[in-house]
Amino acid sequence: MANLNALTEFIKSGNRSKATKLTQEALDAGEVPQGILDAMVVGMDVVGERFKCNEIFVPEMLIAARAMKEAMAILEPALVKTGYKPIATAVIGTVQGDLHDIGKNLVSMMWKGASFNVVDLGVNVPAEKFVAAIKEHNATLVGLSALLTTTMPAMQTVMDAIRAEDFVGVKVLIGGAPITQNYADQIGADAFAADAASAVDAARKLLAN
Amino acid sequence: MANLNALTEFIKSGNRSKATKLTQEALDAGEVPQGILDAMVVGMDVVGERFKCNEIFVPEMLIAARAMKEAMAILEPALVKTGYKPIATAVIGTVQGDLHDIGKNLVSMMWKGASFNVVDLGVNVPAEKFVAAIKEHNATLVGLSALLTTTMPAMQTVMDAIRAEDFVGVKVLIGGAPITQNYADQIGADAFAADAASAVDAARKLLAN
Amino acid sequence: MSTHYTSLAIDDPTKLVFGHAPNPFTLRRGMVLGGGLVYPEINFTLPPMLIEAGTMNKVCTEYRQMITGVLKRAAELESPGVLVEFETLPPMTEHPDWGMQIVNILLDAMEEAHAKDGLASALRMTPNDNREMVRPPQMRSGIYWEGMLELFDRSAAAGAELLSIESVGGKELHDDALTMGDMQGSIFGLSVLGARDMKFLWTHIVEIAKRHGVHAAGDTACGFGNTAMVLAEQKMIPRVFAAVVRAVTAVRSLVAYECGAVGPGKDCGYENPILKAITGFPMSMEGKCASCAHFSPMGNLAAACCDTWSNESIQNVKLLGGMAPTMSMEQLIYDCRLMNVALGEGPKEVLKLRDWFVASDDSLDPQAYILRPDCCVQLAQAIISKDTPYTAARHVGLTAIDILRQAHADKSLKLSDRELPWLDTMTDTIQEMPDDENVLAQQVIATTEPGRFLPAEYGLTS
Amino acid sequence: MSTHYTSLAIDDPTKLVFGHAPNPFTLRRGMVLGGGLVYPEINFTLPPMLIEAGTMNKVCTEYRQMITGVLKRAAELESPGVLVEFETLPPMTEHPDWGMQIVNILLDAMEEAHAKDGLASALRMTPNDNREMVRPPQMRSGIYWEGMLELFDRSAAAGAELLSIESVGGKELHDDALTMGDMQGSIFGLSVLGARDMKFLWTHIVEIAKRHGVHAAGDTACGFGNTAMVLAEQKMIPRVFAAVVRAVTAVRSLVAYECGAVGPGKDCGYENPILKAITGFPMSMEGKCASCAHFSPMGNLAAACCDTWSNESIQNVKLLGGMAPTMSMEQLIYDCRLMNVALGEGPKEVLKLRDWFVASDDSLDPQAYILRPDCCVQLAQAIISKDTPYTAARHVGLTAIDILRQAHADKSLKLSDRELPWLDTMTDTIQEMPDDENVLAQQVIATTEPGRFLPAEYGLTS
Ligand SMILES: [Zn+2]
Ligand SMILES: [Zn+2]
Ligand SMILES: [Zn+2]
Repeated sequence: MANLNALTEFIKSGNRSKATKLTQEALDAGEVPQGILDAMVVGMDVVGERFKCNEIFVPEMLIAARAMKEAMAILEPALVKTGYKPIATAVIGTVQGDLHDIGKNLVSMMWKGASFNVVDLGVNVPAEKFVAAIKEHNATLVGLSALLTTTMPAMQTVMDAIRAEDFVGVKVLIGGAPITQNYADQIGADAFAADAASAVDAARKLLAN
Repeated sequence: MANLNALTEFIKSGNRSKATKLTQEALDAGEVPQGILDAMVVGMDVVGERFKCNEIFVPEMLIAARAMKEAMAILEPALVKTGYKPIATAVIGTVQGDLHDIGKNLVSMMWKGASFNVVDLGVNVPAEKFVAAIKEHNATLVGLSALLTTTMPAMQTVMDAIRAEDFVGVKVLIGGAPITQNYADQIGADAFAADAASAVDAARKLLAN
Repeated sequence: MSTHYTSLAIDDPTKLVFGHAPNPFTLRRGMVLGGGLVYPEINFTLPPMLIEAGTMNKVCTEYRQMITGVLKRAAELESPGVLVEFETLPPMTEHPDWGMQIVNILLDAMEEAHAKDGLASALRMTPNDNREMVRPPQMRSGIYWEGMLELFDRSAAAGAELLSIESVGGKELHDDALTMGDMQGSIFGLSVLGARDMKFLWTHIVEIAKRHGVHAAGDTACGFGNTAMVLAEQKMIPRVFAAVVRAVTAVRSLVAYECGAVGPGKDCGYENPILKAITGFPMSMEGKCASCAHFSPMGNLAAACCDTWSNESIQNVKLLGGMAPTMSMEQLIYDCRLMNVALGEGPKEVLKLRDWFVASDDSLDPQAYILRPDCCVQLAQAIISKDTPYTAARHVGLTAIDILRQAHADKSLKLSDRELPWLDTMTDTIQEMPDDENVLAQQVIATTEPGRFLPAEYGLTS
Repeated sequence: MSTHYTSLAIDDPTKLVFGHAPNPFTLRRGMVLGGGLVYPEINFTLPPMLIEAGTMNKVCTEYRQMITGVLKRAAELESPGVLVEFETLPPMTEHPDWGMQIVNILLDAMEEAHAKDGLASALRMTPNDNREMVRPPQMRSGIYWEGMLELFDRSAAAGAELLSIESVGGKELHDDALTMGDMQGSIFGLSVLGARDMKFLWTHIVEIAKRHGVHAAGDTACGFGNTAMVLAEQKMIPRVFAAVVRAVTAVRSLVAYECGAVGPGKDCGYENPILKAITGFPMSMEGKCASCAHFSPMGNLAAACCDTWSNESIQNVKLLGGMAPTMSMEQLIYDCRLMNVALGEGPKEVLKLRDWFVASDDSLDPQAYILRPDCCVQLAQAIISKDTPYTAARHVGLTAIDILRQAHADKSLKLSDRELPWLDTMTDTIQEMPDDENVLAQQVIATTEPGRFLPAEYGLTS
């Protein structure tokens, strides 16, 4: 078990080479893949907490996420063999007419750190593309971002397109500078995240329901 | 005809005693009551224009309105005999929960100056009272005022109560600091006046439709 | 047990400055009002929404969001302290339980910000004056009176350190006086009805404050002087008329201090510098940062003598950068920083910045002009030279008119042609008023339609 | 035909002040930018709403209401002039006809306010940079490029006197550099990609301006420096990182002036004081009045060297006192009045107020500190001492780090413990970068996933 604690530490410090090495060693030693994954997720959770408490900055968090991503690449084949499925598949994008990515990218990265499977559609994404991606990837979580007040209405369009399908259990979370809880209520989105950091908790809460 | 021009002038200058005296003289001389009324209205229109052009202040306008009101008291019996009806009867009030009168009082006064028959219900007026007054006075124009953002929703309540009745041709004009054209559209009011001065034109426009 | 001021706490205009008051005092978390620093005073309110039992959860969420946002920003910008004003909306005074729910939300957040970030703050509690909810207003008893007093009492017990109100006694006649340009009506509303009501009301507020060891802060003639200012900005009434009304409002607002209030006078009392000269208590002021609530012709000049600097009130709506109250908080903090830099450099520098604030606005509008520190001392002197609010009101009104006439003559103030005749009209009106306020009162009672106001509620017999 | 600056227009920090620029110029209605007065610069935008053919009537109504409201208030407050900025939203650049509809509404209202109230004003036209609408961005041709140029051309012909843009060349890599805390990526995005793009773009803008006899004003590294500032305010990235990015942005924004722009640099370019020291052109700045659009740690300090004073952008929403853009207008005018009072009293007084603005903010945040006038001159010197944007960027970055390190050492700047290690990290990174930008470019091209950016669009071969 000792090496899994170390794996947690390497994820926390963002040490890619040691994290990947240790993941391979753990697999070779016959550790249960889910146990290895849990050790990584604990590390990312600590990193997320530290960020929330203003102890570290985004770059430190991204470095940890990058270490986790590389270690996951090693772990994944073994995980999949055990029948493992990611907690959720999320589709994320900035709505049509809008060009802003930073917020969306941060959420995308943090969701990956929380071991969601994330499909990032980029910016200026039309409603049809969201719907198609939900179908294609069996997504249960959708993240919509808009930074312009003039593209907020495009969120409504996406919501309408999603609700027009017979998706079961698809939850939509929206965010971006001009967005409010009121607006989320108004267009029928399931949740609103005030910033990237709170998007993980918000998503987990949604998926738990 | 000369004395009617003078009447217009006395209304403009707010000379109560001369305006009332001249009205009586015109009646005694057999002038058509409608003609006398028109002379007064022309005076008030000029006063309204001057106000709009920032040539005079509200007090000067109110003094003219007071002169007109007193002259009207003399003219009215004769007018009524000719079958005259005021252009419109208006019901006006500040909505429930709200205490502000100044704006409402100014509109009320200006509508009187435009020779509308105005029923002022005061402040903190519940929806039922508006509906009852419209029925009682056969009003075709309703003015709603609110200064608090927390009493704006009471306008919606009044609108709903009015629309629930089968009134024909009742037009509703709303105003007050927090009110916008968008809000008027949203609650189904017929018009919005940004200030007391524009409430006359707005009302005339509504009634002309 | 009321004081009658017969001398000025500040008779030298160069001593009437921001950040320093002759009678400063300290709040529980260490902020010293009038003691050498200007603090931001933030006020915020709901966006358009209903307040009723069923919406109180939403109401509380809004207030929680607002207070958290503004305190967070204040801590980030390292404000030396924040005064938070909670000005209730009518249903919150009518139902003190609702008001108290919000009071506790605010106090909890302030406590948390103090514990977590070391941010000092204090709460000014301002129940709105519901007594005019019935017409004619019932001033001294009834459910509105009782709800208001209960809210004062409970919020002081809960931890609100400053008690204030925008009292409305006399407003039921004053509104019409404003739109009619009736200076006699204005003086009657302010110095006869208003002053009598304030004496009754503030005796009660001071008693509540004493009971809880908190401070009776001060009142404002908002519904009078600021209504006049807004009407003047809308070109409805002459600016000189609004300026003279402002001078007269000082007589009315002074009554709170005569009853035992200690400041800071409420933010929207633009008459406060006059009261600072008389009483020496710290004063709150608002100017350019209050343009979210109303425009004014003295956005900088209003800062000349402030001890806290306020935004008046802003709704919780979203702007591009975040919620509007947080925007206001940031603006106030930067304005205060500038004043505090000057305060840190000494009296000469304070005077320089103060004079720049004054020079920014004084020549362009009579309402700004009469609030120059030198004019404030002159007006304060006029007020204390008389024995009663009514005589003081007439005297300060005439003094204000003289100041404006002189300023126009020596070209230090620009007055438009259509304003000028009003100076003479107002002088005539004030001079022709009866010397005895009871004579005036009987005249007013006789000529006012019954049901407009209740003389007995002002201790007047008809 | 581009200039390369090798000396400073202002090398004495006491000459780097608000209201005066060594190279002022006069607009058509007589406003002199940098000639002794600070003018308000107002920018406003739509509330949440769609922009499409079917809503253009509503869009026009909003703009008509906004421009009428702000000009009315400016006239009432007797502003000596107003700069109006129209920053388009993407559909208005994509459909130049829509953009022009609004341009004409603005110009008509400005003409009317001039005729009726004698209010001087001028329009700054800022088409948003749509080129990143496709990914990877196509920088030098295509519908977005053409729409943007058409809008510049037609608005200049219609009467817009100042042409600006927030250009985005290099942003497609810079965003990630910011979130990764990657100083090499930031310098590459700004001084290799950004500077190359600006040279291409501004050569075109200057040509358009010349053709219509109007002024190419300036650019801003908004999407770079202000993104960094906002991320730092949200505690996402270190403040010292954002401060160094800001210093480097000056290298990029300078390119506009090298191509023939004459100022005023765009409001949100907090790097503008550095550029004023280099070029001597007037600059627009924004600070506390821009908190409607974003918070900042330099609400007062940003005013130190401004020639116009801006609110960045505010939406047309209703607040208690009126529409939000009118609120901004009033606030800006009062801030300008204060500066203009000091300007009226002479250089010593200007310097005093400027130093107060600086002292208000400089010790609390590294982003504020490096924009002290003395630091700006030092950074400007670092920039002009090098021959290419890339070498200047590295040098100014190191200079900024040195300034911060020194300020922290002598306790004139407070840096938190978790910020400090970043100074060394950044130094190491910059020192280890290749001396030849082409070597770096090839490295970046080799290690960046294809499709993130198009080297050829920046004149780079891969
Ligand atoms: Zn008030
Ligand atoms: Zn910008
Ligand atoms: Zn901008």
